[in-house]
Amino acid sequence: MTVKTPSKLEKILAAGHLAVTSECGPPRGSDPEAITHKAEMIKDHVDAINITDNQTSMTRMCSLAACIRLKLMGLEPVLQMVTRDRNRLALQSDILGAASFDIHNIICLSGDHNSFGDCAKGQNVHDLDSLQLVQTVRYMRDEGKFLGGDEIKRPPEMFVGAAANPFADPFEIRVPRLAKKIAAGAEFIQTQCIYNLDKFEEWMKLACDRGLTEKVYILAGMTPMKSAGMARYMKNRVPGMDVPDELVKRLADTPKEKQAEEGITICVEAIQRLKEVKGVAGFHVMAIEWEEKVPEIIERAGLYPRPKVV
Amino acid sequence: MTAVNPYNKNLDDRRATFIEYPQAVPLAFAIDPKVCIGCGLCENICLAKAVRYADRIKESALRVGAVILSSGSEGYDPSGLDYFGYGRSPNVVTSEEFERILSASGPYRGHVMRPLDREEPRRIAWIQCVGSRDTNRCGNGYCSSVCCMYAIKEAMIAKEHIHGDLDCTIFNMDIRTFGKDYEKYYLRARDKEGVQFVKARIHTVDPIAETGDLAVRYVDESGAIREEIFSMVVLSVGLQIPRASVALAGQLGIELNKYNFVATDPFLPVTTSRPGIYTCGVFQGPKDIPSSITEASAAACAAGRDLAAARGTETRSIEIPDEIDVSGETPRIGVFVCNCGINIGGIVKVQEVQDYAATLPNVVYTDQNLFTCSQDTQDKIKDKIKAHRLNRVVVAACTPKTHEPMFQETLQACGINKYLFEMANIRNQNSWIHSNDPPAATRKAKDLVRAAVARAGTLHPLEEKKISVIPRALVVGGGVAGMNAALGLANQGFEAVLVEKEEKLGGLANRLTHTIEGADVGAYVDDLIRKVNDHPKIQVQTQSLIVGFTGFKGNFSTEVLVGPGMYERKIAHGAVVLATGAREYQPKEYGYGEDPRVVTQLELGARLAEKGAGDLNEVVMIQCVGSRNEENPNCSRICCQSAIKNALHIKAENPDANVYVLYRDIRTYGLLEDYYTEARAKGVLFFRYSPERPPEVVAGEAGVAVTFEDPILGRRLQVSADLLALSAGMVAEDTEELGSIMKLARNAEGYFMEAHVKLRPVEMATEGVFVCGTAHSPKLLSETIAQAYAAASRATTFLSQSEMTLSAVVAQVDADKCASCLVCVRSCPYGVPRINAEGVSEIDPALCHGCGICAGECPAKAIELNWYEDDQLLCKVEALLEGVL
Amino acid sequence: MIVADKKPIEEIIETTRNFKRLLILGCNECVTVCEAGGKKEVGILASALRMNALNQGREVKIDEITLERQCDHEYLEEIRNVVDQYDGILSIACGVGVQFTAEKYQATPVLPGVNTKFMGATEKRGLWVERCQGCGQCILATTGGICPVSRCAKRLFNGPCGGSGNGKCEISKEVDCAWQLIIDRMKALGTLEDYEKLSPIKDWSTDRAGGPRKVVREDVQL
Amino acid sequence: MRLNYPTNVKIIRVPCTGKVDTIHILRAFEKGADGVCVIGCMEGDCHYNSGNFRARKRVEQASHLLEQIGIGGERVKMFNLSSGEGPRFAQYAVEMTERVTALGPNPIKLARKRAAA
Repeated sequence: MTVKTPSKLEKILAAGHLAVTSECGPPRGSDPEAITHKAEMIKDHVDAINITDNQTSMTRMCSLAACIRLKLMGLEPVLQMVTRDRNRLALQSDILGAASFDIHNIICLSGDHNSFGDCAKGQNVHDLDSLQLVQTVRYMRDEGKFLGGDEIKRPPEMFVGAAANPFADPFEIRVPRLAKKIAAGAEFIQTQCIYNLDKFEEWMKLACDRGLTEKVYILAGMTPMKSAGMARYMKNRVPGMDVPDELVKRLADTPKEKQAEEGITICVEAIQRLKEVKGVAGFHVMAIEWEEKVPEIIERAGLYPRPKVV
Repeated sequence: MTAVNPYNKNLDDRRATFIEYPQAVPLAFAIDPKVCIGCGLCENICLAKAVRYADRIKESALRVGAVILSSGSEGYDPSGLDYFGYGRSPNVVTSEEFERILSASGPYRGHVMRPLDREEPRRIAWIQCVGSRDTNRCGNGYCSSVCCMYAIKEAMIAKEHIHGDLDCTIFNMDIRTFGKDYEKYYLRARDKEGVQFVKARIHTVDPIAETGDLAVRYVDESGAIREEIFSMVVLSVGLQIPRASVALAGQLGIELNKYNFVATDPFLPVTTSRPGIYTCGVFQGPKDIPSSITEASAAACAAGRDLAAARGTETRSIEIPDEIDVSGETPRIGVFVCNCGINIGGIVKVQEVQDYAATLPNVVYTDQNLFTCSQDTQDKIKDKIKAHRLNRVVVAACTPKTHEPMFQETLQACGINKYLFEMANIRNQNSWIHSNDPPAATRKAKDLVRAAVARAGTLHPLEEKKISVIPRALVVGGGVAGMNAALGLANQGFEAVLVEKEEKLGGLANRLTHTIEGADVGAYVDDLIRKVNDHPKIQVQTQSLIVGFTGFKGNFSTEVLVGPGMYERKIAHGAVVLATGAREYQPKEYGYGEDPRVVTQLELGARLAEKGAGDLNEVVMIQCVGSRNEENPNCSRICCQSAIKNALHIKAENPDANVYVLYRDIRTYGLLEDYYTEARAKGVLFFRYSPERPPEVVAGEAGVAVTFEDPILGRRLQVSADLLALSAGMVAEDTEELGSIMKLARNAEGYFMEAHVKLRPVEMATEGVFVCGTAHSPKLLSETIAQAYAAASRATTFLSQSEMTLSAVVAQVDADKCASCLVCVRSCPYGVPRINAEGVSEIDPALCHGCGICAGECPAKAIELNWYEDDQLLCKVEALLEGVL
Repeated sequence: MIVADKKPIEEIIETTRNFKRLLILGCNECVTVCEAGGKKEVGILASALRMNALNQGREVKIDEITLERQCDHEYLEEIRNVVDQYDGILSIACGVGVQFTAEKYQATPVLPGVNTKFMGATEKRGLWVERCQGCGQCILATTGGICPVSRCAKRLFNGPCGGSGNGKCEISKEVDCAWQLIIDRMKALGTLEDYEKLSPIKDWSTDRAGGPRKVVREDVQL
Repeated sequence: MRLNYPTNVKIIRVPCTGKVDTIHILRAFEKGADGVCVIGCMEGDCHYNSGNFRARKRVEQASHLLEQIGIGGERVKMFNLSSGEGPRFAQYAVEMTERVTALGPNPIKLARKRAAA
């Protein structure tokens, strides 16, 4: 795959390295420290950092502003953008804003439903859906035009990603849906947290068989478990999450004070196993409010030091 | 001329020209020849020329195909038993006399007074078994079956009628409340109303001259002699066959038994010794009203079989005049207020109510009657309807449940649509319950009349539809009841489909060996099965389960799964006979199931048939196991005779064996009493126990040790029994599912509930559904057979109608208002409404059950239930609340 | 049909408290079918409001009329002769009926007695479900006859989102995932391969985005 | 079965409680009734299957409305009994009368009186 944007992430992937990304959630306030502090902790161990967009529908500092903070620190942000809160006009306008700061990565999502968050009475916009947003960014970049057809002066140069959940229902469309995202223009994929490795491998195989891994970089999503309680919660409460019983048991059988450490170990073991899986182009390590552990995981998984690209 | 009034048991007088009693049919005057002086004045004075003074008894000949003897009984005359004081004090009365004293149309107009001084009694004693269960003094060895219940009833009513306190004591040997739900009534009398029950043998009743009171000397259960003073004594006299009936039987050449009841076979309970002659009621044997009514239908069934070929050949139909079209006329309401003897008139100021009615809107005529339901009042109402051109009629009387149809016929006879009628229930809902506050009762009567008049004004004529009837019955249950019902129907020419859940027909009777009379049950059942199987009009479906039931009276459809292949069959039929039966209670008491020497009476019966009684030396029987307790408050009726039957069997085979029967009351009613007497004569030992101190049973190696109290000796006895037989009661077969599929009411104990205990004992509330046998309540084989015939008879009456008139009380849709919302379709419990080709709801009047649920639910208010239209209900609400705001 | 739900009686009492003469106007169409605004509800509401007023010592005149439809001039004409007898009208028709009545009778306040919810169907009695949002450009042909606009919580045209689990929507286990239904239906119809066709960006101008809408049919107009 | 219950209880006959409409109940209160009881068959034993369940729902609806408008939801109640249970009917009639007596007159009556005064 040829490099189409100035994105560092794209370059690393194109060079055949296993890429490592992580993410930071912006604060529920305007203190820039909240972002810069988290970024400091992980910046040497990852290639790019996602900034979430009002995740779980809770009002936070906007993703774009937080990405600018990273940019100002000289880091590589991935702008997460959901279709929940903005219509096509606002989305395009924000993309231009990001481009003006030379933010070169975007990941397009539909976003959690408003009913989960602090604005449950607000409208869910969904003027576009996530695939249509992928199409839109690619259109703006590749054609240099707005959806309305007018030309863009200095079009955005963005490496366009999408999310994928190898475990989500319905089963029949897990791979077709990936194909659909690629068809819409997705160039990289960050997956949902993977715990059921067998099932993930099966999905990857299907994707490989269809030749999809030739068209898109797949970054496997990894989230370390802090405790058996968290494992149970993820298993039972978080939609689209597949946590095998053995994993819950393994944590539950571990003394409470050692469960966190065991969670890290499980995560490291998983990365080590998936590194060998055909089509896995990298890892997206989401240590939710546990960013300080990201360096350890990456080091123990043998993904450190990070390659340098120009 | 004045004569004593025999109808009121000579307690008052009447004229020599008289009407025997107000509800008499025909309601016409008669002349009492015994006191008539022969003046002939009556003939000359009668303006209508209705008196034929020279009329004499005439003989006429009737050609008939069958005869039913139902000449009934008379009360035993206790005059011969002088130690009861009857004849020596007017305050000793028979129960028949006391009935008249209680009656509103009786000598004292329902005020309870003693004959001597017309004082209200403070204490009344009932003495049971006068002229019954007494071979020594009167020769009537049988139990009259009805006296315990009527004595309790009389005590209860007396307590209600008397303004102050009244003590009621019933002296008895046993309390025999063996009928369906009778035990509950007894318990209510004893525990709630404070009627006292004393086990005693009466020594003498002596009048106390100064007070008119009576000293009752009796021997109590412990053998002690006691004396108590009562203001009145009622002798509960038994039933006895009158001499005239005996003579009649002689003329007809039918056999009577030693007590002059008609001799019948246990398996042919209504058949006399002479073919074509049947009997029912007390002439057949002592029995109460429900059993008499049932047996009457049974006799009709038996006679109907002989007459089947002639069915319908001599029927005449009643001519109903064409209906007068009153639509568009202003309501002209006639209000007829009933005194109901003193039932209403004794509490409510009827004249005031009548005057008030006259002031109400649209009322053009008012009247009052002593008994509005009497035949002459009907004629009077008819005259008034015509004379005053009434187009709506209100009767303020009793409950429409019993009397509405009769008054509606009266309207119809005048060409007035029967739905232009309304009743105000100023008796059951007023005078009876508010007798303690007459002014309030009068006010309420006015309110009720106002509401009735208001509704009458809103009524309009309704048309009744006619539907055809499928002349086939479904009989559910193939025991003795079901088979007899099927035969009863088939022999009268109607098809019957007999559905049995087991593989074999026969039901509970398969476990019986012989009746107490010695008749062979096995042979009878085999014969019955053969007859049923061979009958061309009976289809038998064994191993069958009812899974679906739809349709309506005369047109049912039942879905049956027929085993073993479980294929589905749909049966179209016009009527249902329920004969699902009962089984023997499986005791949890007295170590049953833990020790093989503890058995039930049925098991004992089987054992005796198989092994005899030669090896049994000590046998104990415990009565009322699984009956007359909290779980099953009722008496199981048959267990006393079962015990005695088996005890006699043991004694016959092994006279030296000791048989102990531990009982609470021995309930060998009717002719069964003879077997009780025989058992005692043969040395069977009877000991009464109280439910508070039941026998104790410990099964040991030597025998089953049974410890119990001897009330005469007053100490505990212990018997080491070879066998302990538990007289386990009857339990209705599990019909919960059937009941819910067919939507049939069952009582708390799971027996089907007949429509009316006395008036409709074999009919269910659902039209076209009948019940018989132990599905109705525990009963003997002979009673089961009689009831099966009765159900067949009622079903035949139902099926023999070529068409049936449907009630006009059905739901009606106003197509203009209908929003086609489907709410009625979805809410109807019978799935009747449908959206028709015009796109609006339509309700088939033949299928509609008239519940009005759809009308209550319809969001467009497009459905009205005829005769209960919203306006017709709301006008009552408004009339009742008139002047409140 | 248009599905509505009864407003709480307290709210109605509050909005109608100043009227001495009130007409409660029912509608015999959709709101009757969904049991919110038919003649029966008119009766219940009228009785309750009368009692409420009486209880507060107020004499009010509350009358009941149910029209065949409140969304047609001709039916609304039926109350023309009586309208001026009232200080206000409480219409328990849908929002359309309320407005149409108000437009017709400018001088009389017309208040809503129900909350108009959606266009839907009766799943069973007492349960009404949304099926259409009137987006103006029906795409049911491409989605197996199941509408992602009205049935997907996020109105996704290329669903499902990652929140779909066990056939249910992320917002509630009670809500079916529309895209699961679409996929099941496509499978049943043998058209699952069409799933991979990208649904183009929706033209919402036929929806509310285009402002108040109207349908003009010149062929039936004179 | 000659039982006793207060004279202020008056009966309106319906074929099934399923026929009783919420409007009927409300109208009674509107006209000044102090209490209304709807008396149906035992639950599960409705002669018409489900009429008494429908009635229960309507009684609940009426009760809720009456509570909301200050008349008092306690004034309306559904009772179930079987046809043979005269004594229970009398007991319910007494119970309802006692309940309503404790609640006092229909507030509309009082309001009327105040207005007249």
